[in-house]
Amino acid sequence: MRGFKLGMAGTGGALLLGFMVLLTLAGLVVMPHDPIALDFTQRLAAPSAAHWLGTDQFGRDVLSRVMLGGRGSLLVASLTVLLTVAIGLPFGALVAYVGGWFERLSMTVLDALLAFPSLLIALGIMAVIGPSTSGVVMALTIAYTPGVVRVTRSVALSLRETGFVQASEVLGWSTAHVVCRHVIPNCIAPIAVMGASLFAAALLAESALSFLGVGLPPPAPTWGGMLADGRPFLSEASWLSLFPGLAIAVSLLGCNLLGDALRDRLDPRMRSAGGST
Amino acid sequence: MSAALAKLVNISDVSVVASGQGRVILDNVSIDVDAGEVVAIVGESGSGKSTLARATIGLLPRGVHVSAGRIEVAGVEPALLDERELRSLRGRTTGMVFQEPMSALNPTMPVGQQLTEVCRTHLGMSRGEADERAATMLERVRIRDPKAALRRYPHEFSGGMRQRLMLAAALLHQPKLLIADEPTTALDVIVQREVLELMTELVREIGAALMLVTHDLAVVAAYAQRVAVLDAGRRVDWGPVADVVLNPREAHVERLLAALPTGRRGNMQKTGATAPPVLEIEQLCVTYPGRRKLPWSPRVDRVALQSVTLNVDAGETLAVVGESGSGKSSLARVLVRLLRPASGCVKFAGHDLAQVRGAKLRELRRELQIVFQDPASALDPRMSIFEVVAEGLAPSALGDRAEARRRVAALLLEVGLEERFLEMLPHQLSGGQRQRVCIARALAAQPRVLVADEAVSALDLSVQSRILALIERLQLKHGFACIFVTHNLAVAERIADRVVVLYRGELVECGTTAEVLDRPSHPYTRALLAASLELGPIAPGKYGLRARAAHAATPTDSIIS
Amino acid sequence: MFMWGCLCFAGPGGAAANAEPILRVALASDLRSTNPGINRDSVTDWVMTHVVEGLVATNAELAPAPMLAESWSVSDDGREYTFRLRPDVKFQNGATLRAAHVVWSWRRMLDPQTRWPCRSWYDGNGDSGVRIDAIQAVDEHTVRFRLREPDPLFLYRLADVQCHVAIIHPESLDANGNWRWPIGTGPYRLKEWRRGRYVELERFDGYSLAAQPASGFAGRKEAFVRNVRLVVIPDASSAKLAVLSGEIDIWPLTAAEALPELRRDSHVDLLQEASRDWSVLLMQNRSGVMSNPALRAAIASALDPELISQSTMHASRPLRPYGVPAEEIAPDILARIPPAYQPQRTQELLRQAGYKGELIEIDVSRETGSYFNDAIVVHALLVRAGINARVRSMDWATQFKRYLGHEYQLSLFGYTGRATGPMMYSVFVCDPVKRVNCVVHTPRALAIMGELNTSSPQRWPVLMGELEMEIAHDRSIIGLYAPLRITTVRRSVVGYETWALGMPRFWGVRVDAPGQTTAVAKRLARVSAASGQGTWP
Amino acid sequence: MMLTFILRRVAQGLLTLAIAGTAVFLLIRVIPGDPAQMLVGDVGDPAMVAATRASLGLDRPLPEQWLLFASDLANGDLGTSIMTGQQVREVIMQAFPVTASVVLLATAIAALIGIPAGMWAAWRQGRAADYLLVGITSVLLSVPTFWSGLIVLVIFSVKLGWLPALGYVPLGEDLRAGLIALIMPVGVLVLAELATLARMMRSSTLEVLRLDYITSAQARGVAPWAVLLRHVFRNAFAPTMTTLGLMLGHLLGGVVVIEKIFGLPGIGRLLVDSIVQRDYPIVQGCLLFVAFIFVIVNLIVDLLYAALDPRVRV
Repeated sequence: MRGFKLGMAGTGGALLLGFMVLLTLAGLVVMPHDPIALDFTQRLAAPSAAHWLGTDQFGRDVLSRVMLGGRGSLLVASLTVLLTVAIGLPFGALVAYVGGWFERLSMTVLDALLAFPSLLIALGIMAVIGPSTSGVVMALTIAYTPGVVRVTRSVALSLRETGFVQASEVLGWSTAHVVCRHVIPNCIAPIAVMGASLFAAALLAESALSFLGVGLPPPAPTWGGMLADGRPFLSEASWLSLFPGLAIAVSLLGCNLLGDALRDRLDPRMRSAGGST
Repeated sequence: MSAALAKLVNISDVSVVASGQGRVILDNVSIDVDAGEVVAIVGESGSGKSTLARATIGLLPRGVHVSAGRIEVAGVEPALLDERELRSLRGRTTGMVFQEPMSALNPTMPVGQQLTEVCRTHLGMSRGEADERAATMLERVRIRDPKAALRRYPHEFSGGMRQRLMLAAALLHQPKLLIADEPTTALDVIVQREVLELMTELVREIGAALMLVTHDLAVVAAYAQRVAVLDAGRRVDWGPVADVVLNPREAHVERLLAALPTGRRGNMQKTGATAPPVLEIEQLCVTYPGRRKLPWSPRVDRVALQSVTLNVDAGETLAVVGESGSGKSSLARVLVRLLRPASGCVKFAGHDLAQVRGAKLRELRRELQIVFQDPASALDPRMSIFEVVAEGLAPSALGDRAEARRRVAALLLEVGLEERFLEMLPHQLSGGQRQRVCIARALAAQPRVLVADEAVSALDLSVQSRILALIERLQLKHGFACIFVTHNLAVAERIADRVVVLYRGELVECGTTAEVLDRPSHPYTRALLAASLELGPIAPGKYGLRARAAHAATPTDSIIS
Repeated sequence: MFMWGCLCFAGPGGAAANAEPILRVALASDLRSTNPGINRDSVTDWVMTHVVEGLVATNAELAPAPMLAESWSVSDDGREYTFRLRPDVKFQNGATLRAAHVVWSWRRMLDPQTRWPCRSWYDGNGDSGVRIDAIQAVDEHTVRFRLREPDPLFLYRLADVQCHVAIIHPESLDANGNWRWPIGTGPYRLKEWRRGRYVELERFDGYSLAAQPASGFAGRKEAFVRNVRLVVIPDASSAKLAVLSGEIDIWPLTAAEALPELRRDSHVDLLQEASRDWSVLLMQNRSGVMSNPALRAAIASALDPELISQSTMHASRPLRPYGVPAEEIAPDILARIPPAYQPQRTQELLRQAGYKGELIEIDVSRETGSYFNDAIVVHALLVRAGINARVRSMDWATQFKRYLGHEYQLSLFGYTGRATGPMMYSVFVCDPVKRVNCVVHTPRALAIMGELNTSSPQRWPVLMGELEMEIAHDRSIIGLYAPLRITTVRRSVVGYETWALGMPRFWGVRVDAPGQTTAVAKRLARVSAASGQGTWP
Repeated sequence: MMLTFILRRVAQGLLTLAIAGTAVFLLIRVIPGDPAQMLVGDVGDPAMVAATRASLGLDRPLPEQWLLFASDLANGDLGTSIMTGQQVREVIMQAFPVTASVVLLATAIAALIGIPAGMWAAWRQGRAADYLLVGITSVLLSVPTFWSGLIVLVIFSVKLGWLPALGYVPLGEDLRAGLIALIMPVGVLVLAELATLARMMRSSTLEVLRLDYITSAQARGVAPWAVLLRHVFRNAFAPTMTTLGLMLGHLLGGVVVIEKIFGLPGIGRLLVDSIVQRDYPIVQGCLLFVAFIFVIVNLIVDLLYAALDPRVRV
């Protein structure tokens, strides 16, 4: 992007998110301890030199599990965002362009989906598919796609009225050409803005699912799962829940700040669609 | 008591700066306004004229502040007043009217409440008294059935009526000074004239001064006593209208006056009377789907065009004149097939555009090109100028990139843009330059008909005349027919061979420029001519208001709702 | 906080001037229904054993003992049982118990319309149990059962808790036969049920005390506390806080995670209940890679039961390699059964089994207690032994469906304890044609099971020993541990005792206001409780 | 015109419910695990399981089951729970007040604080108050409710012991104890909702402040509080209200996480538990009820929108 500056908050957000991603990627290369191996001699050890963030009830190192957990959580969140945008963007543009009964039908179905809180849809699907990474991603994608379609449709509808889209039509280019060359590229900006808040929502939902016990399957930990497992030892070993929760909060803060900065810089039209439950 | 004291408004050496980027908006400007006088502030967009008006009553937007100089209104300096005193100054001595009628009134509040809000707070009037006064004022600004109007909501009134409501609101508390920031720019010609007449009449009646901000020199000539001309924040000239405008002494003012569309296009000798018209429009009707009153009641559609029949000859320039809502842009859009007509047909090169489909349609459309009004949304922000214009070339020509570059460069040159523009992006270009790129893009398709839908209305006067000259030159060179849609009669007169007048979707007048402008047959056309204010040279170095049509009737009562 | 009335230490009958204290018990889940035996789970059984009684009941020695029937005689061919009812036993609606009520209750349970899950025991088409041909009321106080053929376990079945036939008054049903409210003969009446929140029992003053001393669920069940309120607190940490703050007096099945904090608190005692439940690792033996017995043996050899039993912090559980406590099996046979865990032979056994790294999944459900922690340990042990294992966590319904359909490979599962050995083994040793959930079904095992079902209690230890030998050979079940059943009791409660079947009993219990309990009474209560087997004087 | 507006919205709502109902019907039946097995328990007698399935009507072909389900629904009968035999309607009516009391209380508090804060931050854009609000709301939006719930529980209940951890007491029964039990869950929910509402209100107020009629009101000497209250609020509140409607509609569907942490027997918990127990009628009843509440709340919001903004009415 030309001359693209994010402003103080935006860069701060990018740094926070970057740090968490870096921490997770570092986990691929070097890991302080084996996150899965048990060590019954070191059960519930407080943060110490050996274990910077202490150990859990099986004696496993919390820091390495946070790094491993990051992989699960961030992977699910980014996959969900990519898949949702990959489906939502073209479908939204198509609905805007085809219009007529197709638009009315799809919008009604999407409204029906919107009637259910995203967490409940995910719960239902997870119960069907059984806990697996692809299951969680699919569940969240189905829950969030209606949102992306609605935004893309509104952006595409307003784009149709612009001079350059109509001029392109008048120049004899086919609808497909117009959509691909003008509509979709200009939808990227608002969708990028929504992507940030979508990433935050997906991360939060995955943690909630793990918390309710239907998230990613063990033994690969996710932050939400670690938070839930640490709950019984809250008063005795609070670091078990504290650090995974902190990891989630820092990543979410990064996303929100980045999302706001993107929104202010890229696309004032998106301002009203901000905020996430 | 120096003369300065007697002045109602005294602005001396005022500079205004935007604190963010430190951009200078006004540089050391001084003007003054006497009680009961009409002072105009004129300049092109970006000259700082409306900032000067708003600074007078301390209404500068956030982040903009007066960096130097003093402003005095009715012996008081707004800058020094505290919040409450400043409010009572605005509530008692000054009033303001804005440009955009659509957002001038609070949509969720009945009109009456917004009018009487000030009287009841500042003048301590009771509800009954305030309503009574508001009703008489509405009567005065000729709003039908004022008592009922008080309870209705802003969106139930037309643009013109809303501007009159704004006027009533601003004058209700008998202010000493009325500031009008381009009050009629967004209105149609007839309504514009009415509102201006009404405003000056009312101001004179209550003995208030009027500070009128406008970009239209004709309005200055018609209504103002003294005028300040601003250019890029500096006061270029200041004094009585006769010295500054009618007998211009400053180069900048002369340039502005020279840019006024004057004179009439020599009518083209018909190239062979029998050449078939390039475009035949028969019984064309266009409707927009309306909303149903009740779920079972039939849907009431809004009719935009009513059985329009018209022919366009090759190489001719046809002006389509009409007000907003007359259907002129609908006509433009139907011709380039952006809109499907409800009935009737548009014959072009032996085909009816409404019926033809698929590849044939795509091939035919290339020969009917359009240039839109708003330069901001005319170019794809993501594409370089080369890519934008290249899109006009035929798909086949896009194969060889070097060849395409050469052709695009040639086209840019034709519209007066050097090669360096090729790699630039739309947001780096000015409004005028963007319109030139649009024209180049249209030319790339070698059209036989070019539709210009209010192509120059969004541009400043000086830029406007250069674009009109460019279109004329290109038309002579390429021989395409040009359909020029505008609401400005002077522009139509300058560029068109024939003129067509649209009124509420019907074609009420059609003929050569001379026939229509000198011997109008339809009452609406006559009202249009009478209402239009035009400034033109009456002698070398001397300008005056041109009386349009000798036998034109006086502007009829507002037949426009 | 809840207001405490002071308790003046009068006998149960004495009219206490101020409000009698309520005994408050924490339940992990709500009642399934008030229809005893029909729609039930373990929590429902706990409550119902206070409200209704049967002809016989399980005593402390887990044998059938007189309850509503004060005595019974068996015909020489063992096919006829004649029960003499205790005279002047009152129903909670004031009516006197008569033989007709017993016959009515039994006929109702055996009627297919009632859909009693255990009907297969008595209608002859189940794979265990025997058909009852006739039930008659000989006179006001005598009921005779005639069986198709002799069944040494018949009395044990009558005393069984899960498949208990409660003697209830016909007024428990409404006019057109729909279930209304339980009217039994137990020491407590079911006073109120606020779904999802609490169940309230009220002392039945007309309860006629049995002659024999209290033993298990039988004998003298004297209720001291007027009201018992069983509060539903599904969340373990909430229940812990409730006990610590005194809002709850007794917390049966205390969650393992709460133990450390409760141990440190001076106001509560932690009583360890014996439990006949059995936590196992099932290995599917019908299809797929697991059908190879050598592989099952190799896997079994890698799993250290000691480590698995300590999977949950602060709650290491007693090992239980066999279906019943070891002391009930013939010691000489026990000595000859080869232990499953032989880590040094795992690699060799894997080679013999021809294991080529196929994926083996461990089914576990997250909701049922600490099985999930066991799965983590099992997974780690298998991975350490070079076996490509993966934990597959699912909700209980899915795991149960995979168990019945034999779709699992390894599955961490648990069987509810049965009073007697034969009934326990009959749950998982059975003929797959007749029943879906059979795990061990080798011909030899079925033969031993058939003999066990028809033999008298004296021969059980030897037969169970041989059955365990066969199970060890088949390696489809690895016995892990008996789940830890700890009951937290506040010091203010006097007379609560644990016993072999490990089910709570609230009769014989007093609640003291904290300040007023005499030191002697408190110490006495704690001593007897700790010994577990102490008999009430 | 108002009538058309209402009828169209109601029709849309019914259609949404129909689609939602069918989706729920299919979804729950595809889930592995069978309620009949759950009901019979581990006795595992195949004949008994088959008999239970028949009595529950689960062995009939799917379309037939759907017709039965639809006809029952038509006359308002949501069926009876498989596990407890209780009327589904009754079960839901017990669970919904729990969720409703937490959500409505939290939303009211969040609105009373969030909306004025949002407006004030927009009014003083670029100054300290604005940065403060944006900063706080960013942090609040980033703290997952289940984490904040746990921390609140540990501090106020375990460490300080001020508030009881024991679950829910209906307000009707004992107002004081009921309110005390709600303090923590409502507090946690308010933190989450507050941020969203304040941000929404701030952005819509900023947009309204840019319009001419605000400047013209100031030009007429109207006092700032009058501008904010009379002019800005009505126009800026409309878009925020739509978000409030969406949020309220979803939250009334059960705040599962908060209900789980604070042991509240609300709709969210009821739904999760009934999915785990495969209690089809309860799951169907709950999801339909959630969808129904969502449609109703949004219909009310749309009507309020029309009341607030006359342009929609005409």
